[in-house]
Formats: sequence, structure tokens, C-alpha cells
Amino acid sequence: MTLLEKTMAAAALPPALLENIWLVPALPLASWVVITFFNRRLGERAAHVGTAAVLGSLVLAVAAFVGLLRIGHPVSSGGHWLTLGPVELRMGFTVDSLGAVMLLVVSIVSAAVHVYSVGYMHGDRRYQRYFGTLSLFTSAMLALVLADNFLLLLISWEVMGLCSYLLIGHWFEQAWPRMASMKAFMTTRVGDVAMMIGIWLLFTQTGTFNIADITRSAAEGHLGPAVITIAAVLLFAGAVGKSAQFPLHVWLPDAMAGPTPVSALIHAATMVAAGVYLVARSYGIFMHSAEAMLTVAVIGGFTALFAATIATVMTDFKKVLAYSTVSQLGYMMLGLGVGGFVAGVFHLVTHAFFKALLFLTSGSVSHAVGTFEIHEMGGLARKMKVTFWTFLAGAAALAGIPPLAGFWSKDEILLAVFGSGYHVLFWMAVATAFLTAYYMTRLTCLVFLGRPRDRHRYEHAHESPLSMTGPLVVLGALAVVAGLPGSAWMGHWLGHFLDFGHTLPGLSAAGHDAAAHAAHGAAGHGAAALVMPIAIGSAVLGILVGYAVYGLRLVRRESLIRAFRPIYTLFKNKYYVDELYQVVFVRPSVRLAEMCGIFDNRVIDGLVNGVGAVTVETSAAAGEFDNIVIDGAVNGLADGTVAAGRQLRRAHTGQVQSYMVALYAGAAVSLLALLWFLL
Amino acid sequence: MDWNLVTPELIVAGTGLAVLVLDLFLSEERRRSAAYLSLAGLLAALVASVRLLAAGLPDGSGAAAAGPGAGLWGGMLVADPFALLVKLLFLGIGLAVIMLSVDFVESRRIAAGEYNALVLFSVLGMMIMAGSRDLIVIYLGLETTAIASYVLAGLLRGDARSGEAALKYFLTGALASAVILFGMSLVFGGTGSTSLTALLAPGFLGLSGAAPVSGPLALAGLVLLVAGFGFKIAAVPFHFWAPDAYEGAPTPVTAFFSVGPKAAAFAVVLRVFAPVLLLGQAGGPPAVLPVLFAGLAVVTMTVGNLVALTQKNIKRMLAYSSIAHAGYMMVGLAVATPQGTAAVIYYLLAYAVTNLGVFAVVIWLNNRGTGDEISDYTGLAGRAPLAAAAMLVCLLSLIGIPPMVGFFGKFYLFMAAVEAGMAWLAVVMVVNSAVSVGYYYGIVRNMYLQDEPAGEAVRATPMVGTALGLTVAAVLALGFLSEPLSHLARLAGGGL
Amino acid sequence: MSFLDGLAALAPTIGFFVLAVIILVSAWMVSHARRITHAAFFMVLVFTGVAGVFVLLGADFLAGGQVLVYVGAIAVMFLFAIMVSDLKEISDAETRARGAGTGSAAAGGTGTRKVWFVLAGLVTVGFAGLVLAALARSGLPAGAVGAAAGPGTTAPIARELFTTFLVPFELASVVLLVAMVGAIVLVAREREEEVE
Amino acid sequence: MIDLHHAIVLGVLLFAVGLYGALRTTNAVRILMCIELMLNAVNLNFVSFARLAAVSGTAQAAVPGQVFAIFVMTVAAAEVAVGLAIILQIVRQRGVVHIDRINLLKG
Repeated sequence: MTLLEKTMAAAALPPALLENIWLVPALPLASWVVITFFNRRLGERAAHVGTAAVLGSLVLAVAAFVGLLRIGHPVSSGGHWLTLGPVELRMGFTVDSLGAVMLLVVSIVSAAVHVYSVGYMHGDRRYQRYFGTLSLFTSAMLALVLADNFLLLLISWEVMGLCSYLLIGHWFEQAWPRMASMKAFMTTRVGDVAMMIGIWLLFTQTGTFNIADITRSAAEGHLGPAVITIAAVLLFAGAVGKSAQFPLHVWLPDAMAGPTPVSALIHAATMVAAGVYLVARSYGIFMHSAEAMLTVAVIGGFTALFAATIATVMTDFKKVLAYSTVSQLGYMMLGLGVGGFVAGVFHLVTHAFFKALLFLTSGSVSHAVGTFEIHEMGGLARKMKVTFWTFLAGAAALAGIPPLAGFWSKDEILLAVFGSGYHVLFWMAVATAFLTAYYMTRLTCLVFLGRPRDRHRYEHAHESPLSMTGPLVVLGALAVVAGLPGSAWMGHWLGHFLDFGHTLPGLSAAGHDAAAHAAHGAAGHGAAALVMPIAIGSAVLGILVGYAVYGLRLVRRESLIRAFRPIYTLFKNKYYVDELYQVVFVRPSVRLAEMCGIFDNRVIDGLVNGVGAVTVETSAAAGEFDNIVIDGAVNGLADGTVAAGRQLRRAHTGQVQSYMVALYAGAAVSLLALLWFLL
Repeated sequence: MDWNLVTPELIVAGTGLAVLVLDLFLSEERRRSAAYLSLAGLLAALVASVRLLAAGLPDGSGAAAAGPGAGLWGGMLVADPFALLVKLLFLGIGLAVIMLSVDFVESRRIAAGEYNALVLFSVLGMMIMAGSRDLIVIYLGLETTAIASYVLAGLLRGDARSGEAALKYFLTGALASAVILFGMSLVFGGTGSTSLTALLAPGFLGLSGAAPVSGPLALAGLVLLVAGFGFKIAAVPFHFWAPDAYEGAPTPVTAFFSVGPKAAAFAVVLRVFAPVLLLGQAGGPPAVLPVLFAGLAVVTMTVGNLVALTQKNIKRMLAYSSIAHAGYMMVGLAVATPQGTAAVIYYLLAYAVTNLGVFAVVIWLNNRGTGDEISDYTGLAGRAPLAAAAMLVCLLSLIGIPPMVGFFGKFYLFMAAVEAGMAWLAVVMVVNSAVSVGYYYGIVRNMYLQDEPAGEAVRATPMVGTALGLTVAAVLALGFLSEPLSHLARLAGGGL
Repeated sequence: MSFLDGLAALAPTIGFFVLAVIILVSAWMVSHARRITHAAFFMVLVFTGVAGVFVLLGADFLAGGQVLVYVGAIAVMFLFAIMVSDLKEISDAETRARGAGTGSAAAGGTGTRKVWFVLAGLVTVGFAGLVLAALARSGLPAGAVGAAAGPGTTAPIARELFTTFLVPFELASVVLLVAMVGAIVLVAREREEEVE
Repeated sequence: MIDLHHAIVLGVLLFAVGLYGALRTTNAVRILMCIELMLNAVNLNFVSFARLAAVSGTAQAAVPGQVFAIFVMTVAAAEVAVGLAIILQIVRQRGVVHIDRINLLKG
């Protein structure tokens, strides 16, 4: 084979691959099947199966990305699936620039997490199950990213929910993971129900689940404005659940009960990103409704600030990161909501890398010291060099220090918000940036710098094995450079790539303009020149304040807390949202269910007792009446009281007579309905 | 008259008799042969039905005589696609139940010959019910199934709960029969005929014109039939018997109750009411019926789901769950459109297959000494990973998670409701299925997220294993093949 | 027309009302008689009365069948079951206990039972009332018929039973078979156990 | 001469009395008897309606009505056989025929 032929073959590969893109999710799916079936036989080799499959997906994802670059237009594949009356459903995948970018992000983070888990989960009693579920999860996320229709998207979405549930509850021997997994499942389902209704609504209006087709009919004005708004808000409700936006954010911090790699993969980098991705994917619907966009922006902006304030007072390493995640997801939503499509997606990408990194370092730290409590750490930088430096890279990226990844994407979002003219949202975003820098500095100081606060734990601390530090280094490097493709230095390449015309089929020209405009358009360098200093300034200020308090100890932490006691308590208790839900939703529904049970069991007996009580009352009032009319033998008040006592004792059920009465009472009511209609 | 068309019924009846006779000559050790013979008979009937169905399909080759709607003895029996499709379902249910009960019957020392014969006759009654347009035949089919069911519920010797289940089922069932009969007498009085086709006489239920006697009378009869059949399908408030009968009856019999007689009753409801409900062209169906079905649907699914949340016993929980599913199905009747009818047929198949899977796991574990409390399923994933996985698949299908078959069932019902402009009913359904996650979730949690008590691996017997494998495969496969199935359902519904 | 002729013409009507009273009163007594054997006796009275009405309605074959099946088979089955087992003692004892108001706690006090009766009565009256209301609204044509309506019904019924109604006829035999098998397997099995 | 309306009303009333009895008694055997009364009432209806149809012109309806009644009798016999068997079984198991004392299963 000549070199020419080889080149030709390589050039022919991408189209073929892009048309068979189902291979990418299929590999981890196959791994899940293998692990499930050969559970016992595989033993800890299950990890190899899972990791190999994900690495395979990664290779294919890279190839697909390159292929897409070369071809320059989206590729769809798939075929007829089933017919519903007049409607024909297709089931298929599509690779466009948004999908390809996400594919890359998901497979990279997932591969890193798989490799990391090999060491981290070593010796776990449900090792195989862990890797099996992780594979299934990865498969579902990849399928979700590639889905060209809402139905497949929904299926993947639900499978992810299930996997997430299983992984959060992985250590179900303890009560906390058990509760947390249930909470995550139930809370996200609230959003899911709304989302399903939204999808059905779109389906009934357009007769298709295909996202591109729906977007097109939205663009062409076939959908009424009210329908678009309602559908978009319903879809967004799903995203609110999955991406842990206020008010459905409560599950995510608790989801930290799962193993740390799971937190990194699911609750930082991918699954929670699915909500943001959903909004991005259906952007062509959202952008036709100013109300829906504003909803997204406001919820996002509020969540960003709200969660950031809580993150400043958490003392659990992972909870700080968890609230930070909620906050950053809010940031992305904010970006999308104000028309910054590229900005939102860009931040989604960079955040995935550095947040996964941060979570994995937290795992590495806890591996070393055996706790997540940051007040028991300190000075670990000396003992865990790799972990420290990679963490620092991630923290700086999150805080928005130029030229790291987070800086560029955050800047884009701020620019987009500024350009939108919502000043309140802009200043909320700036405040969030400040708080983000502050709490990350606090975290760095408490964990890695200063003197060790727990001698004993410090003595035992050690650097983690290579299988754990390796992924850290890779992700650390990405945290440094991942922002560059979208940066001004590379001429906003990512923006152009995402924009390259086909990401959002049906996206109107105005939409393109809005996105481009917000990112780097007509607002011009004036805005950029104003916003960038503000962004850098807020980040630097946050770092300085944080370092002053926790690094230099210029102000004592205790006095700070005392000074802000009410606010501190409010933050510390996460604004009492959980408590509120407990009182407003959980307890009443439990009680309602119990009541219904009692009602159903005892409906007739209850009726009997009720009527009985009335009878007794009546007979007390008019003893004669009782004697004559109701009963020939019995006898006034005393007997009535005894009877009432008996009735109370006799609150048992299972009386077949009551079943028969219900039967005929039901029949009588049916007849009544008939007569009603005949009259 | 084509005797070919009744071969499935004849085979099942013949097998029932043969099993009874064979049982006389079998020694104690060879009692299993009764089950094998029954299985063979059911399989033969299944093949015969498939052939008839294939021949009757529009694109089938030949056998024009067996075309849709072919009637026998003046419409006493019909062999249209609907009848054949649900007969397939009934035969499948019979096969599954007998496979699931072989070990159970043996270990509990239930009389094998009588047991199998009763199941067979019960299936026969179900087939007859679905395949007739005549009230007399429907009534007799109903009673065949019902009487066999009463006995089956009470078959556990010395178990007071079993006897109690039988008594309660019998007494309420007999009263329900009385309502049905009373309703039938009114329908007969109103139309002057025992044939259902008389109900469709032009302008008849529109309460004017050429009716022999009068419209309201027959309509009152139909309303009473709703109540009576409501009992059979365990619709609230006619449902009280179901949890008791399910809990007390031998577990394989419970599995049978939860799908067999219930599916048959639904088939009859479709037979009787679908044509009336679809009188759309001539001024619409009598307004009371859709309203009645809608009300029953809402109450049934809500009560079923809410009460299921509080249950501790898995059989009882499944009873309430099955009540809730009956509620979903009635949505398809309430919408009074061809889509609704087809959706009910589809859901019937989906639900039956899935629920059999759940019961297969319950029976598997029951045979191995696991109790019926939901807490007994703690840590199942460790002891019996396959059982737990199968249960998970079936529960997901019951919840309605894609791509399991249960999802499509709900989906079609939902679509039918939306298209008929009864979106509120669809919303009630969705909210209800969200509630149902609560109790199905309880089992999943126990299986997967609770520490397993020390216990050795639980293996399935070949029969139970095969039945479980088949049903789970069907749950998954029918999800992917939902199109051909829904096509069949539409075809069957169209011929009603 | 003489007085006697008028009386003769009136006879079926009088007969019907007499039978109706007998039927309804006996039916009432089935659930109210003290002893279970008396209840069975009143049940037989109802069956016979209904057979009489059948005759008045011109359904002579059915009247015969009614006597044979209900009186001859069903009622005897009841009596047989009551007599061979200790059903009679048990149920009479319990009924007595209740009547004297000294039933066990589980059986409930008299007050509850009264309430229960009221509830059952309400449901019954509601049901029957609504059925009658529906009947009233349905405008049944008035039809007065004499006892002797043409030739006997036996021949046409027999013909139909073995032609048009062949399927249900065969099916009825299955129902009876199922009942037989069921009754045997439920009741006779204890002896089977003893043999083992 | 009998007015058919009266016969039909008699059927409804007999059904009601049977129903009341079935709902009111706790003795399983009596309930079974009452159910038999209800089936008898239904038969009265069938025969009356058949006659009514014959009177008002559709003569062929007379036979199906009576045939239906015959089948109801058959089924009634079968039901009684099974019902008594079930009751006997309960009596042997627990020595009780009153259904309000038969409630192991509930909730």
C-alpha cells in the first residue's frame, strides 16, 4: 500500500465513522453488558474492560471531531424506528459541531475518571458493579450528546438518572448515601415530568421528535409564541432538575455521598452538564421566546450567586466544590439566557475539565488524610506536590485567572450579560466571580497552605498512586489550555466552529447575530475593554480577600463569623431550602399517602363508625327515638356509650360486607350519572 | 361454518379433559406430566391461533374464509383479529402461569391434575369471552373463568388465608355477577336481542327512532355492565376484593389473576363498549359512558397508586399497582376514539407481559423460601443478581421508562388522550405514574441499595427460569418492536 | 259478562299479586329467619313462587326447569351442606348469640349492626330506586298478556337450544364440569390426605 | 291478565330484597341464598322482557330471553356448588361461617 493510498484511506475514514457514530456510545454499552454478565469471572479486571471501552470511545470521538473538521457539515445517521398513526419516528444520531465538542469533553473526562477509579476504588466490595454502572452512564451521556431527537435524548437522560442514582448510593450501607441517592432521583424527576410534558407538547404541535425539525418549524413560525414559551419553560424545568438550578438544586450537594470519581464525572462534568446541553441543543426553540430566555437568565444568574454564597461557608471539601458547581452551572445558564450561546457552551467545556480536576484532587486529598473536612487539613502542599499543583491550576482556572481556561469562558459570559443590558444580572455575575475567587482561595489556604491543623492526619498523608495522579496531570494541563481555542488569542476559533452554520439548524439569522454580537460583535472593543478589567479585578479582589483572611490571617475567622452571624447562619444552613421542602412537600405527601391508605382500608368502617357516632349522639339527645325507631330492645345513653366503645375497639378491617356495599354503591352512583345525563 | 376457526378453543378444552383423565392414571411421582401435557396443549393452541391470525391478516396469504370478522353459529363466536390477538395473549398467559406453578404445585402438595385442568378451563373461558358478540356466550365464558378462579384461590390446603381469599372473592364475585346479569337483562330488554350488534342499530343509542323497546333501558343496562366489569378489572370502588384475593391466593394463581381474568374482562369491555363508544359519526356515543370511564379511570389510578405506596406485602402492593394500571387503561376507553381502543389493547399486552415477569421473580424467590414482604427483597442484587436485574427491568417497564414495553403502552394512551382533546386526563396519568415511582422504587432500593443479609445464591428452577427469561425478553423486545405490535393492536381495534 | 266470568278473567292478576306477596315476604325471611334451615325453606318458597309467575307469563318450560333445578337441585344442595356438616349448629349458635346481643367483640355490638343495616338499606333502596327511575324514563310499552299465550314453549326452546345456542349449551357443560372439579378438589381433599 | 310492568317491577323488587339480605347478613350461607334470590329476579326480568318483546312485535326475542334464563339457572347451580364447597372449607379451617369474623386479610 502506497503512502498515497494510506492517506486516501485515512481521508475516507471520517465520513464512514461519522455515519456510524453509534459506535461511540455502543462501546461502553457493550462494556456494561460484559461486566454485568461476567461479573464474578471478571473480578477486578472489570475495570480494564470499562476503561478500555471508554478509551476506545475517546479515540473514536477524536477521530469524529477531526473528521467533522474536515467535512465541514453535520452528519446524521439512523433510520426508521416505528410508526405512530400518521407519525413516523426516526431514531438517529447526528454529529454537528456542538455534538462533536461535547463528545470530546465527555469522553476525555470520562476516560480520566475511569483511569482514576481503577486506583481509587481498589478493594471496594462492589468494584465490578461500580465499573459496570460507570460504563452504562458514559454510554448514556454519549448517546444523549449525539441524539438527533428528543425521544432518544429522553431515554439517555433517564438512564443517566438511574445510573446516577445507583452510583450515589454505591455505599448504601451508610444512611447518608442511601438518602442522598433517593433525594437525587426524586428531585430530578420533578423536573423530568415537566420536561416530558414539554416534549410531548412540542410533539403534538409539530408531529415530530426530531430536534432539527422542531427547531426549523419554530424558526419558520409554525409554532405559536405561547406554545414556544410554554414548551421552552417546560424543557428548562428538566434542565433545572438535571443541572441543579434553584429551586431543584438541593440534590447535588447531597450527591457528594457517592464515591469521589462519581462526583467528578457525574456531578461536575457531565450529567449536570446535560441540562445546560439540553438548553443549548434546543436553543433554536428558546431564542424565539424572550420570556423563556429571560427565565433561563434569571434562574441561572440567581443560582450562580445564591450557590456561591453558600460555598463560602461550607467546610466539607466536596460540598464547597458541589455548591461551586451549582453556581457555575447557573453561570452557564445565565450566559445562554442572555443570548450568549457560544459563551455558555464554552464555559460548559472549560468547566468540565477543571471541575473534574478539582473533584479528583479532593479525592486524592481524602485518600491521603481520610477526611473531607477542610478544618482538619492544612499544609498538605508539602506532602502532595502533584495534587497541589494540579489543584492550583484548577482553582485558578475556576477563579478566572488569565490565561487559564476559566478566565476566557467567564469573560465571554460576562461580556454577553453586559451586552444584553440587564445590569442587575451583570453585577450579580461579577459578584459571583468575586465570591468564586474568594472561596477557592479559602479552600486552597485551608487545605494546602499554612500549618497542619491535625497532626495525626498530616503525618499519614502521602501522595496518591500514579493511576490517580496521571489523570490529574492530564486534566490539569487541560485546565490550563482548554480556554485557548475560544480565546481572543486564537481569534475565537471555538466560537466560529460552533457557529459554523449548522450547529443550530433553523437558527434564524437574528439568532446568529445575537450570539455573535454578544460574544465579540458590535458592542465592540469598548465593552470588552470595560468588562475584562472588571472580570480580572473581581477575581483578583476575591483572591486577595480570601488570602488576607485565610492565608495571612489578617482578620480572624471567628470574628468574621461573629460579625456576620445572621448571614453566616443563613448561608451555613443553605437558606433552609431543604427544611422548607421537608415541611412543604415531603411530610404532607407522606401523610397524604398514609391517609389514603387509611381511607381506603377503612372507608366503610369509618363510615360505619361515623354514622354510629352520629347515631349515638342522636340517641343521647332523644333516647325515645332510639328505643322506638332504631331498636326495639336497646336502651338509651349508657348502652350507646358502650356501643361507641366497642366500635372504637372494632376499628379492624377486611370486612367482605363492606366490599359488597361498595360494589353496589358504585353501581348506584353510576346509575345516578346516567340519570343525570338523561334528564 | 368453518371448524378451523375454533381449533384453539377445541384444543384447550380437549387438553383440559385429557389432563383430568390422565391424572387418574398417574402415580404420585409423575404428577408433573399433567403440567407437561397442559403446556403441550397450550402450545398447540398457540400455534393454531398464530396461523389463524396470520391467515386473517390483510397481507396474509390465502384463507379468505378466515378473514376478519368471520362469525360462527350466527355470531355466537367470532374469529376476528381482535379475538385472535387476545387469544394469543391468554394462551401465553396460560403457558407462563403453568410454567411458573409446576414447582409451586409440587412443593405445596396441590392436586396437580385438577390445578392444571382448572387453569386450562379458565383460559378457555377467557378465550370464549373475547371471541363472542353474544351476551349469553360472554356470560358463560365469564362464569367459566370466574368459577375456576374462585377454586384456584382456595387451593392451598390448611392455609386459612387461602380459604379466606377464595370466600371473599367468591361472595363479591357472585354479587358482581348478579349486577352483570341484571345489566344484561336490561340490555336485552332494551334491544330485544342478546346480540351485541343489536346495540348498534341505527339511531338506537341516540335514544330515538327504530328501537324495539327503548334506549334508556339498554343504556341503564350498559351502565350496570360498567359496574360489573369494573369489578372484574378491579376498578375503584369495585376493587376491594383484589388485594385480599391476591394476598391470600397461591402465588402463581395471583400471577394469573393479575393478568388473566383481568385482561379477559378488558377484552369483553372492549367488545361491548368499543363499538358503542365509537358511534362517533351518528351524533356521538351516549355522553354518560365516556364520563363514567373517565371518572373511574381517575379514581382508580389515583387510589391504586396512593394506597400501593403504603403497602408492605409485595403481593398486596402488586394488587394495588394492578388496580392503578387498570385505571390507566380506562383512559383509552374514556377518550372514545379508535386510537384509544388500540392503545388499550397495546397496554393490555404490555402490562400482562411485564407483570408476569414481576411475578416470575416473586415465585422464583417464594419457591426458595423467601417471604412475601417487600423487606424480604433486601440485598437481592447480591444473592440473585439475575432475579434482581429481571425485576428491575420489569419494574422500569411498569413505571414506564423507555425503551421498555411499558413506556410505549403509556405513550400510546397518552397520545390518544391528547389527540382526543382530553389532555387533562393525560396529565393525571403522567402525575400518577410519577407517584407510582415511589413504591416501585421501594423494591429497587431494597434490592440494590440495602446491605445483603448473609445468604447463599438463589438459583431458579428450569421452568421458572425459562418463563422469566421469556417474559423479560418480551418486555425488552416488544419495546423495540413496538411498531408491529401497535400495528396489530390498531388492526384488532379496528375490527371491533 | 257475569260476575263469575269477570272473576275468572281477573284470576291471573289476582294470582300474580298473591304470588308477588309470597315471593317478596319469603325473600325477606331468607335473611331474617332465625334458623338457617328456616331460611332455606323460605328460599324454596321463593323459587316456587317464581315458577308460578313463569307460568303466568307463558313460560311453561322454564317454570318446569325452575322447579327442577332450583327446588330439586339447588335447594337440596343447600340443605345437604347444612345438614351433613356442623354448619347448622355453628350458624344457628352464632345467630342466637348475636340476637341476644352477646356476640363476641369481633362480631360487633348491636349499635354497629343497626348502623350497618341502615347503610345496607340505603344502598339497596338507592340502587333499586335508580333502576326503577331508569325504567320509568325508558317508556316501556304497556303490555298485558294472558296466561295462555299460544302453544307451549318447550318445542321452540329445544330447537333453538340445539341449533342457535349450541355453543353456549356446550359451554354450560364446561361450567358444570369446572364446578364439579372445583367442589371436589376443595371439599374431598381431606379424605385424600387421610389416605396418604 | 298481568301487566308486564308489574312483572318487571316485581323482578326489581325481588332483586332489591335479595341484595338487602346479602348486604345485611353476615352468615355466608345466607348470603349465598340471597344471591340465588337475585339470580331468580334476573330470570324474572329475562322472561318478562322476552314476553314484552313478543307482545310488542319482535316475536323471535321470546326464545333467547328464556334460553338465557336457562343458562342462568345452570350457572347458578354451579356457583352454589362451588360456593358451598368454599364455605365448608372455611368452616373446617376455622369453625366460623360469619364473614365479619373472617378477616385475616386486610389493609
